[in-house]
Amino acid sequence: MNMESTKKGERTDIERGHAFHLLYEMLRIRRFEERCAELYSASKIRGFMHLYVGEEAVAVGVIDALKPEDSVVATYREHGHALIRGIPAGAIMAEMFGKVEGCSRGRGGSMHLFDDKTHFYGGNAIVGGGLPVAVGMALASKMKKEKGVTCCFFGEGAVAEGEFHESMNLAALWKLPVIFVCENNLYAMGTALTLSESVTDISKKAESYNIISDPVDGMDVLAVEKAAQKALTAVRAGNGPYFLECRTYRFRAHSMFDPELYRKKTEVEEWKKHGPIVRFTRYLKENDLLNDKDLDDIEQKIASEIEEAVAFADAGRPEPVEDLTRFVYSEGGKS
Amino acid sequence: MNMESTKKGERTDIERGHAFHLLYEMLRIRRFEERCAELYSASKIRGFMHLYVGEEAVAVGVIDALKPEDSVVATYREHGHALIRGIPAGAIMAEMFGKVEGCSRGRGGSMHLFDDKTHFYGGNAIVGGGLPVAVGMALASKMKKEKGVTCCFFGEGAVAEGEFHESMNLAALWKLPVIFVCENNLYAMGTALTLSESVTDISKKAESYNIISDPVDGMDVLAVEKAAQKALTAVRAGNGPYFLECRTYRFRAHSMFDPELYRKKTEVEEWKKHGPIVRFTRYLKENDLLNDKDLDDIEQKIASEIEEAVAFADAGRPEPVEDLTRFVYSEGGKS
Amino acid sequence: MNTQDREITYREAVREAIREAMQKDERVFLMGEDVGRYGGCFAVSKDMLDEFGQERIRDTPLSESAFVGAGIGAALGGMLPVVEIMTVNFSLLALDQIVNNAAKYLHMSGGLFNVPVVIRMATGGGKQLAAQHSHSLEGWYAHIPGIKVLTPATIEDARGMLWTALMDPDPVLIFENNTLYNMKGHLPANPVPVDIDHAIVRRPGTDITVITYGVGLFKALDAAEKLSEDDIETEVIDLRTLRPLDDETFLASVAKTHRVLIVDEGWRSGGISAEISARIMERSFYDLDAPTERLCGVEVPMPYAGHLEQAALPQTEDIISIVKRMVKSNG
Amino acid sequence: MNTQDREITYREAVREAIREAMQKDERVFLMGEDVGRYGGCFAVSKDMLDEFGQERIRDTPLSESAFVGAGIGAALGGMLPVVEIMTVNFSLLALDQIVNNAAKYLHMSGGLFNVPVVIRMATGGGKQLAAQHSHSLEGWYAHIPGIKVLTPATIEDARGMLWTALMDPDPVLIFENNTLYNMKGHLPANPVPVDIDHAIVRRPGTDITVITYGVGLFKALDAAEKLSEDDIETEVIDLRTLRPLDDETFLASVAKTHRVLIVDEGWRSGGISAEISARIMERSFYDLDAPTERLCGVEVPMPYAGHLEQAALPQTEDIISIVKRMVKSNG
Ligand SMILES: Cc1ncc(C[n+]2csc(CCOP(=O)(O)OP(=O)(O)O)c2C)c(N)n1
Ligand SMILES: Cc1ncc(C[n+]2csc(CCOP(=O)(O)OP(=O)(O)O)c2C)c(N)n1
Ligand SMILES: [Mg+2]
Ligand SMILES: [Mg+2]
Repeated sequence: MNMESTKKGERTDIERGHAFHLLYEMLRIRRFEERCAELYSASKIRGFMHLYVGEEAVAVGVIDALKPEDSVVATYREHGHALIRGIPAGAIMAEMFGKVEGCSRGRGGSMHLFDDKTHFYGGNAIVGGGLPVAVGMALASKMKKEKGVTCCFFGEGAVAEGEFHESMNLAALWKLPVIFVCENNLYAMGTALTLSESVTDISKKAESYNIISDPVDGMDVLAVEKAAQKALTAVRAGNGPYFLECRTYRFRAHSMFDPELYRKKTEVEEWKKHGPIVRFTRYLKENDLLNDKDLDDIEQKIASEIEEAVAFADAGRPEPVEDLTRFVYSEGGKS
Repeated sequence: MNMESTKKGERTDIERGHAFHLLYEMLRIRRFEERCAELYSASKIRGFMHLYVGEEAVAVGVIDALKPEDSVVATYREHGHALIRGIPAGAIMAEMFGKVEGCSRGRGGSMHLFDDKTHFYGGNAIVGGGLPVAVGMALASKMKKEKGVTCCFFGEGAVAEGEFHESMNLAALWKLPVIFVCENNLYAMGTALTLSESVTDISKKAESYNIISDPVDGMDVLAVEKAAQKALTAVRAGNGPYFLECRTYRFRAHSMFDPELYRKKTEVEEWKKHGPIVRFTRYLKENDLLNDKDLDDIEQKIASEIEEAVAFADAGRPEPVEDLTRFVYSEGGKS
Repeated sequence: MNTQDREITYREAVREAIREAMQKDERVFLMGEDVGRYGGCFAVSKDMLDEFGQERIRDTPLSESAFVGAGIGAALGGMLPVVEIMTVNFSLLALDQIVNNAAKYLHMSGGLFNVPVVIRMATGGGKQLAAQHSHSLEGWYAHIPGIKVLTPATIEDARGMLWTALMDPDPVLIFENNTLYNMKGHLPANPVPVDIDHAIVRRPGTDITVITYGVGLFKALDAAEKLSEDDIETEVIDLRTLRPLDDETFLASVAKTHRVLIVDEGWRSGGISAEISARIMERSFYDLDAPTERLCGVEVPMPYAGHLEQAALPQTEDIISIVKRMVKSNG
Repeated sequence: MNTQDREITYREAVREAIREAMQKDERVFLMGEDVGRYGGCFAVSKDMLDEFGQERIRDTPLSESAFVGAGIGAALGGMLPVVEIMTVNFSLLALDQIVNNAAKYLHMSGGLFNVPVVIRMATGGGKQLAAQHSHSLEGWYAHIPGIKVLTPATIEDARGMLWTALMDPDPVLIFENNTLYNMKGHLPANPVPVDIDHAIVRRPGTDITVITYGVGLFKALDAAEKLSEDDIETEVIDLRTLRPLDDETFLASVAKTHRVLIVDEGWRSGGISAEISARIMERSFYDLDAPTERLCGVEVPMPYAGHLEQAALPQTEDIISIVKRMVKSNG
């Protein structure tokens, strides 16, 4: 089931509660990040910060299909993934505020959100750097005969890195339970896909490793969810890795420093019209699954969650400077 | 024209002189390396030494199709390539003896043969390490509007390296005049292709970069030559890179230290029956292009070239120890 | 090119240097991630794509190893490439090419093939970019024979070193500290190529020598200014080039001041400061009135939190207090 | 496991260590290029494929970055991987994974995720393998906080350090000098895990301290033996672990002998010897009767020719002559 295949008014079998949930989660990311942008301007958040605005359907669709025993490896553009996977908004916000209450104690910041409870193995700030690690985590699952699947997110820019190639081959060769999710938003910073790949049909790459691949409309949360479920079923069945290319678009600048000289405003505007949230909202309304009041309720709930998160972060404490050299090596305990 | 397509006694249009030349060059490599093996046992040659025995048709077929303005980037298994490209046998032997008269002054040894006159940019001992450099040399040719093509040799083991992937993409993206010659001898040291690649049809890899590719029987010197000519014509026409997979086999150990535990003697024996030299010799004889006397003449000529080379190397002098720190930085002269 | 004294930023100085080189010599081109359409991740190459076209301002895919290697190959092929690696942090992906190819071709070929490539990259912490994005590895690179390592600190050096580097027949790495791009400073009329063979005394002094480079220079000069109020005269040496290291300049200073503090932002153990200290030990031991000290980056992956990051980096105040302690000590 | 004193080779010691670890703990596995069918490029893992099967003796493709990263991931996932990189020369291809991931996860995650991976590799020159295959970079690696760097020199350490490393919660790199594999030596009965936190005095002496590690140890011991004939008593310290460095052991020795020579095969500038010299400068300056000296690898890419290679490496004779000169000098 996806949005493309159902027309206005047509009967849809999406469950109302689930639809709400998906919309809610996408909006939660969106509002959270809009708040982050303000807080960045207010100098509460510093360093590099990469917003996911426009791409929410990907994280929501994929991560919703994961089970608790699965693991996630993400990039520096991972606020959304962290939120959806279940890291409390307060812990994420506190992290960006550089507070001890942050999910990485304020040591990581926006690009390095970590959480053990939800098996969230971090934002990785080196493009392509997470792929080999994800392969290794999948290898551990396989060797330990555990059920978990490792879900590895990365941008289309990472496809040019040697580590992409090595990781795809290794995962396929060893038939590892890993799902590679390529968030193809058409740009790597200011470099358009056509300038980075001789073959721009990314999902084709998977063939040369004998990995099953699906390109999916990354602006359609239902399509993403469906594709992710299909992929995960295959991976869980022991068929080895799966490659999911989610075609999407980033509505905002690459980071907070990007003057966006490399693309036209009109291009961005055009994409925004088909944004994952407007589109899904319209779809739900047209199918009488959502009304304005519902939306208000959702927005309000989200707003208060975010304000609580900000308050939590604000109230947090900076780590004492005396602790500077902690976490270089483990404290006590052997492995 | 290749050996497959002509049967015993069938008329062949291969020119006798050229046929002689090809056989001569293959035999030259073979005898030279057999001598090297002896000299290694005699401790005249030290370090790592990788013999090309069994694979001669590849270097001969490809390099014969090159022009003087073209450049060659090779691997540590490059005695053959260096010889055929025109580095004097004496200079190569002296190099392996560690003498100043060596083509790299004895600084490089077996794995690092270099020559400016023939644009031989060395053996490279890091698997995959030559590919980016070859891409850059091709870029220089293109930017300078020069005609030269860069010819880059590497083994199938290198295909798993990230640098392979990055280089293929870059060359294709920028339509560079480079020909990638993969010497697929089925093993990377002791690792069989099936253990290193999820897709063992190497030439398929080229597709995902939009590079034209040809698998060719690397034991058939005529087929290699023909494929190389076709490839070079395409590259010279400005159509961007070309990928040539030459399917071959290494008859001897990976290096002088390899006990060859990873493959059966019978497998090697089977391949030897179809060796490039026995096969081409048989073919020429069957087509009345060669008789035993010719062969004797060739062997004799080669033998004396090699003995001269050994004598030259033996008579060479070791570099004075006072010169140890030379060639870390250029002496005098700006670029 | 410019006939007047001017105030410009470090960023502009680097940009002018690249532009001038490209105008002067056809063989020069710039290649790297986002150098073109984006204008360079630190806006160094802004507008250059329009001026020089996409052949010479060459956007690359995210393939550090391949495009650095391609720079090496292009240099072998007769070009004079300026390869930009966005930041030192990503250079690790290209390290094999730098160490095994760039630094080795000349030697492996017995002197036949030199590699006139210039590789520029931003370096350093200080911007809350956290552990993977805040390395100061220039001192680490200085361990590798066959390459040269430059660390322009001043506007003039940023402006003048590139040409010298390009004219050098061997591979040169230029490290630009990322906190300097916005720094304004004075550029004399008609800038000339800068000597890269010598360190330079940026401030003469008699009581102690502070040896540093890059962003450390400004902290040291600042500290020297303040120490001067307490009648402590600090000699400040800017190394400029970390490999090959110009011993003579700093050893001469040691002979004069008899006390040395070395300041660098890289991790302490095995950093460039250790090398300098060891050389002073070996060649100026009897000149010393007190043991040479080091003020370096604290040995921790860089924390994101601003106060921790600042605590991990050498600060002007640290220099002041160490110098005060050191000049009091008796030899 | 073995209840008798034995003569075995370094290679066998490493093999036994791996075997024992694999037998003791299911989480341990070996992964790397040619560790299985080929038996390891230095024959360390010969026959282990038969014993443990291909899941646990895992041949990898030539993909250094991916399989080192996979080792890190597997460690995060609860395994105890022993990743073999054939030689240090190829580790440059995996450096991003080592520096940006292995060394940083614990910190970036604020202490949540430690990475108990062990990465073994051969290191060193001396076998005429030329410029790209003769690096001694263990001292260089020691610059990186977050990893530990071990350099077992003796049979006992080769036998005992692996288990200690595996039980360490953090990433440990083990460098095995390629010229040691054939060395024979004595292994006491019932080998025990080896302390990796401390350097060790391998030979007591009173006149001078030679600090070294790895293959340098044997050259130093050799030299000490010969020097003893001239009544010069050399204390020889084996560092064993280059990061974290155990200062106390060598500083105590300095306090006793007042003279120090540091010997390592890595390039001189910015090597581990510089760090040791700097620490002695800082903490034992007033104990010294003469400046600390360094005997290191000559700063040249390694030449193939045997006589040049030997000239580029520290030799026993060099140690002897430097020590003789040093003990004669007056403080
Ligand atoms: C190895 C490496 N090179 C360069 C960078 C700088 N950089 C950060 S994000 C980015 C673009 C990545 O694009 P993509 O993979 O498409 O992900 P997106 O940002 O679009 O989500 C670049 C070049 C980096 N972090 N790591
Ligand atoms: C990056 C790197 N990893 C490992 C090695 C060790 N090594 C040398 S040759 C070789 C096998 C390469 O196989 P292939 O590319 O197929 O070439 P072949 O030797 O078969 O010609 C290996 C693993 C190396 N030299 N470089
Ligand atoms: Mg992208
Ligand atoms: Mg092979």
